[in-house]
Amino acid sequence: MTFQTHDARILEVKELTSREKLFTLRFVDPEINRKFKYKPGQFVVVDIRGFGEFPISLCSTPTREGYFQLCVRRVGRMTKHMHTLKEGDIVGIRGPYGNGFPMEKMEGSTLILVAGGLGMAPLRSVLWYALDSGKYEKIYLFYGTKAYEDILFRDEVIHLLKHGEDMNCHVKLAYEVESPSCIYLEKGYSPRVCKGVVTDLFRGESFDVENTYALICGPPVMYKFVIKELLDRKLSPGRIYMTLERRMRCGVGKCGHCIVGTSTSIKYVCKDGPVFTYWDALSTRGLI
Amino acid sequence: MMLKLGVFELTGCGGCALNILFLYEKLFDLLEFYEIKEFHMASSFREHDTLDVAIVTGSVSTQRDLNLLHYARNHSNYLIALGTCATHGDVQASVEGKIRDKLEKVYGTKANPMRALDSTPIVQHVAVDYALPGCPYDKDEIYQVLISLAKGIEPPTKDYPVCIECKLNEYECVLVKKEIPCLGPITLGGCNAACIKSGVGCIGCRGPLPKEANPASEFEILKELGYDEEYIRRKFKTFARGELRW
Amino acid sequence: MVNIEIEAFTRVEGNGGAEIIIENGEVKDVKLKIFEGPRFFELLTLGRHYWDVPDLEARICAICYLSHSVASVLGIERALGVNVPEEIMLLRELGLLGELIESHALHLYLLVAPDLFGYADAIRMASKHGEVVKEGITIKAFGNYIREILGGREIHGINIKPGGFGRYPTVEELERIERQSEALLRPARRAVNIFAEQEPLGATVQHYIATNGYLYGDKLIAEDGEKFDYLEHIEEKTLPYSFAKQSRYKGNIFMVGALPRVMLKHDMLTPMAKHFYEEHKEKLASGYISFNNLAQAIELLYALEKAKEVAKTLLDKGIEGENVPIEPQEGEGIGYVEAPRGVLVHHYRIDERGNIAYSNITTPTAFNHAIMELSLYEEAKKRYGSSDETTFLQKLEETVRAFDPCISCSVHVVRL
Amino acid sequence: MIVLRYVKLPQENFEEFFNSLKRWGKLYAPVKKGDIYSFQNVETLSEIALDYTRTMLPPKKFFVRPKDEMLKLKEGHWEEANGTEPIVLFGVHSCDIHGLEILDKVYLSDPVDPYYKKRRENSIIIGISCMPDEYCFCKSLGTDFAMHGFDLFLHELPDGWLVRVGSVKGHEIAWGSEELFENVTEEDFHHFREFEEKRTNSFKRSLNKEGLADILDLAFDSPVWKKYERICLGCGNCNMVCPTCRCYEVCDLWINAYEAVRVRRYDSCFMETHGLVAGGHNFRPTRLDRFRHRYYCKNYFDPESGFNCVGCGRCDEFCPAKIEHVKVLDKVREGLQ
Ligand SMILES: Cc1cc2nc3c(=O)[nH]c(=O)nc-3n(C[C@H](O)[C@H](O)[C@H](O)COP(=O)(O)OP(=O)(O)OC[C@H]3O[C@@H](n4cnc5c(N)ncnc54)[C@H](O)[C@@H]3O)c2cc1C
Ligand code: SF4
Ligand code: SF4
Ligand code: SF4
Repeated sequence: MTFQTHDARILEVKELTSREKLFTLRFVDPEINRKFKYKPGQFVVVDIRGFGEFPISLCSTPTREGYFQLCVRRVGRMTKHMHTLKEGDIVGIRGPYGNGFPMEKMEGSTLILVAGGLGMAPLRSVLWYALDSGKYEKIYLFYGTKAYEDILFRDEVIHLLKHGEDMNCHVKLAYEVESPSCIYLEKGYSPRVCKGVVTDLFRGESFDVENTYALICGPPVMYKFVIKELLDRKLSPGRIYMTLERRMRCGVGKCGHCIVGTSTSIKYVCKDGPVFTYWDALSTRGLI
Repeated sequence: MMLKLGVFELTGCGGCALNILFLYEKLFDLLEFYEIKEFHMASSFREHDTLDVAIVTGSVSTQRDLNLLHYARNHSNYLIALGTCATHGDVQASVEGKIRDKLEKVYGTKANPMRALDSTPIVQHVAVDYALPGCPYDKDEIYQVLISLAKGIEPPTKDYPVCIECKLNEYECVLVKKEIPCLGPITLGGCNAACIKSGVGCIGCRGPLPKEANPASEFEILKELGYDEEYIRRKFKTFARGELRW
Repeated sequence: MVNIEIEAFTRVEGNGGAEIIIENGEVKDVKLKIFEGPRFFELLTLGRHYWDVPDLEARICAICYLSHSVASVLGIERALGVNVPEEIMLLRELGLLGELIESHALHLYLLVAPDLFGYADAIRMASKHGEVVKEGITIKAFGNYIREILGGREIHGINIKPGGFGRYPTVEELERIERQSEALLRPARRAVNIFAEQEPLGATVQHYIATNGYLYGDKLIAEDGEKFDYLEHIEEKTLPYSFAKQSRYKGNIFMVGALPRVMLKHDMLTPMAKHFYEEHKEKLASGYISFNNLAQAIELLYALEKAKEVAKTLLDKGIEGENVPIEPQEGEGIGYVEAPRGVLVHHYRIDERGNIAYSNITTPTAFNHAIMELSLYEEAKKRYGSSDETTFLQKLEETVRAFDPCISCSVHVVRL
Repeated sequence: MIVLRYVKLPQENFEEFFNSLKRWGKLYAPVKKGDIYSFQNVETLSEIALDYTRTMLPPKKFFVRPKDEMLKLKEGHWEEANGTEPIVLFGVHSCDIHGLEILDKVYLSDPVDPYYKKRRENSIIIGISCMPDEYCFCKSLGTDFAMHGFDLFLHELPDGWLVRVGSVKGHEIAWGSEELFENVTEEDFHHFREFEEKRTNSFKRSLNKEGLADILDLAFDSPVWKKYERICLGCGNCNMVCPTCRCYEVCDLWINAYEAVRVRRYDSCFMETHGLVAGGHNFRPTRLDRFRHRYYCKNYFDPESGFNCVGCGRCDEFCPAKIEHVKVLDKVREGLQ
């Protein structure tokens, strides 16, 4: 391994919201393209050469080959620059890194995907993987968003609202800011669309806790509430997976920024994670 | 396309403008991306034009400075406050007293025909897009900033105290080993620990480390070493007026 | 009648302009305006411990910070009755030589040369005369190298301390200085020839003042043979239109700087510099202030030759690197240094705890204020009506530039 | 022919042995610089401070450099920037050898850090015995004696050095200068043990590591942290000088209009941005969090390799606030009882 990055060409740039863009990329070297295998929940490091690197989750699914996708929110220096890039531009990519979700282990089970805001990005990878493979009992997507305009992959989410049930995919959406579009959606899909926060979406749902896994990704404040909801329903901590974010420079457990825990439990979010179970969180202080 | 650059000098020692010339061949590198539209220390050429990047050095110490500053702000898209005069006020801003009293002490009269003002940093008067302190700033820093802007990306910022660079260079710690008052622990890094390289303590020319400096503890440490309170207090405020409070 | 306003001089350090007062179709008067804001350095240092003062004084000016540091250190040492060994004085001299090289090269190549070649600045000039600009930059960079080694960094280093230095230069650094000063003599010689071609401008100087040693001293000297302290024969007055004050020597307008130095101290020049002095003696003696540039070019050679000599002496003797210990005590002292632009005076009184009780700084551009104004007047009078406006203004600017004025410095002429 | 794991280097051969090491690479050893020691390139034995206490920067500076160019950007592509040359580190103390082994765990674990690995492979480590000063507490952590991690280890004897051979390369070196060595005598062993005993009794500071990891974990909310938060400057000096601190920050720098370099440099977990992520959330928002974090990280107990601290005393010696590592831990422990 080196810290070299490989040329990847931007095939398409799609504006998802005013803050997020979806980049579809492919490695320039076909050999690298062929070798690039990843799991939902893993991430890559994007390299804007001469300016810096930043980690981004893969939001596409390995079941669809030949390209990969990154959903990038504009928050600072590098991501702002990323947003100025166009189709045909080249960026450097290294990875994939991290453990990813244990997709194989979960086969045959029900998956509850709980996404808040940008947390939709890595979970979209899981969602499409699960749908494509057809190896999962039932898929729930609970998605909490601020407003209609902030819904990531809006077309896809609405499409699944409409037709998901046919694919055993049960989509629910909670929004915080009222708008005509939301009310329109709510009218069409109530009670699956409602005003509130993501935990409200658990209302009225029951799962076979012996055969269910929950996968969570969202802003730091969200985890505690969602986990409480799941534990109340007696889901075992080992069946709760969450993907976490920390500052990281290397992505491979060297640069030390993502170290969490105390004297009894030190973990690197990049290589021991970013996907952790709730057991990990219980034994590693400061993980969530 | 070439970016239009202007360098404006308010009241100061001229070092921040001069330091740009000290980039030598790197200055010519920058000219691959920038046209200089205003830089009175270096050129008689001047074109009143909207600038992509304006660099303002010096502090606001006269009405003329203030007018020039507003001109620069109103005619530029991206304004860089360059040097401690511009970002924190530097030494002239730490002179206490009202302007007319100061004038009287020095010129013998309270009259103020040239409309001098109490020195203040430019950040106090206009919004700045980027602030780069240092008396003078490290010239490679402005080079990196201008290259970044030329290539369309926000310039990076520093977030660590002088101590970090001091150690990276493996300079002997003068505070610990020689009991010399050194403001390194509470001063924003970026100078490559120039003072400690000379075996003397950091005098704080880059201003306080934002947010996380612990001046109270530094104060106690220096007091412990036998420096009197007034001395330490003055040392703290030399470059950044009263910003180091606790 | 319309007065002519020069809004702001360019290619000079600091902010200043001029107003030419026209009456009945004639130049009646010229006002040199310094509108660089006042910075009150004397108030700043008051009550401060002497140890920290040179670092603050350096901030007066970036181009000649090292001269300020040395003048400050000399004033403080004299006030405290400290005598430093020859080695430390030699190292300080080396620093001052570096500053002379840096400052003169900057002024001659980057600020004045564009006038001679007809460009707005050195960058534009570089397209046709890249060689000259490059030589200038190389010499300037070398001067800065010396400043960095002796002073601590290129601008506002804090290595020059009462009693010695923070850090002493290494053998390798001194060797590099010795080697490189030799190598730069050739291009510097070419510079003399370029600046010898400049036309006479401004007033002719009648009175010169300098320090008794070439780059520093303990007294001032004048062309009338007087050896004196600055308070003895120099008076100042404030002006309503300027933050700088004006000075007179025994009631006369006088000049400090490169021209006065070579005129008063040519017997101290190094061989090659002396050779050129002899060659251009008459021109220099004519006293036109534009020949200050020629004098600077000769000094550039001097500084390179001398730097080599000093570096060699230090290398031969070996560096001890010992600072002189200082006990604070009451006292008063004056430091005289030849900054690149001329005589610089730092005057201090220190109390028994080592704090500054009084300080006064007089800078070369302040000393030159009156002669600059007079030169503008003479040049304007000569040109008004006969030159077109662009040339008129251009020549006035060139006149001011010949002084290599350092306006930031000039606003600190105070007596408390 | 000597094929023992122990050999003796008589004092009169010491200098020749030292000079012979230059054959194996550029020679670095501790020298005195002002009031600190530092590993520097040396030519002669007389430059070395054999009785040094500790260098300011530990030997990690040769493997993860303070400022380290990783890649060079040329025409839009990165090139590897790292040149490696063979080096000999002469005079490394036992605690630092342990420190390097802790770093190895990080940098040589999969995926291997290529720069670190190359430099490690190109280095020879020659240890030397030492006497503790008032800062040392390696004994209590068991890092006062190195069983591996060196090529040769020199132990002071009254009339020379007892040399332990710790690797194949160490054998090669000894072999190459065979004529300089003698067999170890019973008396030499006696002196060696005497020295070690004297050393063991010279420690002035010791760390009570009994249940330390658990105690710290329990003391998460201890008021002791708050007390130190007020004193700590958050300057990061303790991180910079620590042989096991390994955080680094990466930044790209332009060297001219079209060429850049990617540089990593030591970072410190005391920096405000260390735990900051997108959205402005900071996982260690206060100095208290950061102060505690460092103690947690240093005192993390890995059943395989022990603590992340080797007791070298650097953080104490170079903390401007004079915060003492052992004392902080003792106070935290006391606070819990
Ligand atoms: C495993 C992982 C997966 C991620 N996936 C995505 C994703 O799919 N989409 C997305 O938009 N973002 C994702 N991020 C966050 C993304 O890395 C940061 O937004 C990005 O690094 C910010 O860089 P910047 O230069 O634009 O911001 P800066 O200008 O450097 O700073 C802006 C903010 O971003 C924070 N930040 C800076 N560097 C990092 C970093 N390396 N990690 C986290 N925060 C940082 C800063 O502390 C600051 O609050 C992920 C982060 C991690 C660790
Ligand atoms: S000398 Fe000053 S800057 Fe350097 S480590 Fe010590 S306290 Fe920090
Ligand atoms: S060490 Fe301090 S005073 Fe010196 S240059 Fe750096 S910031 Fe300025
Ligand atoms: S060296 Fe001391 S003061 Fe500085 S961060 Fe470490 S513990 Fe705090």
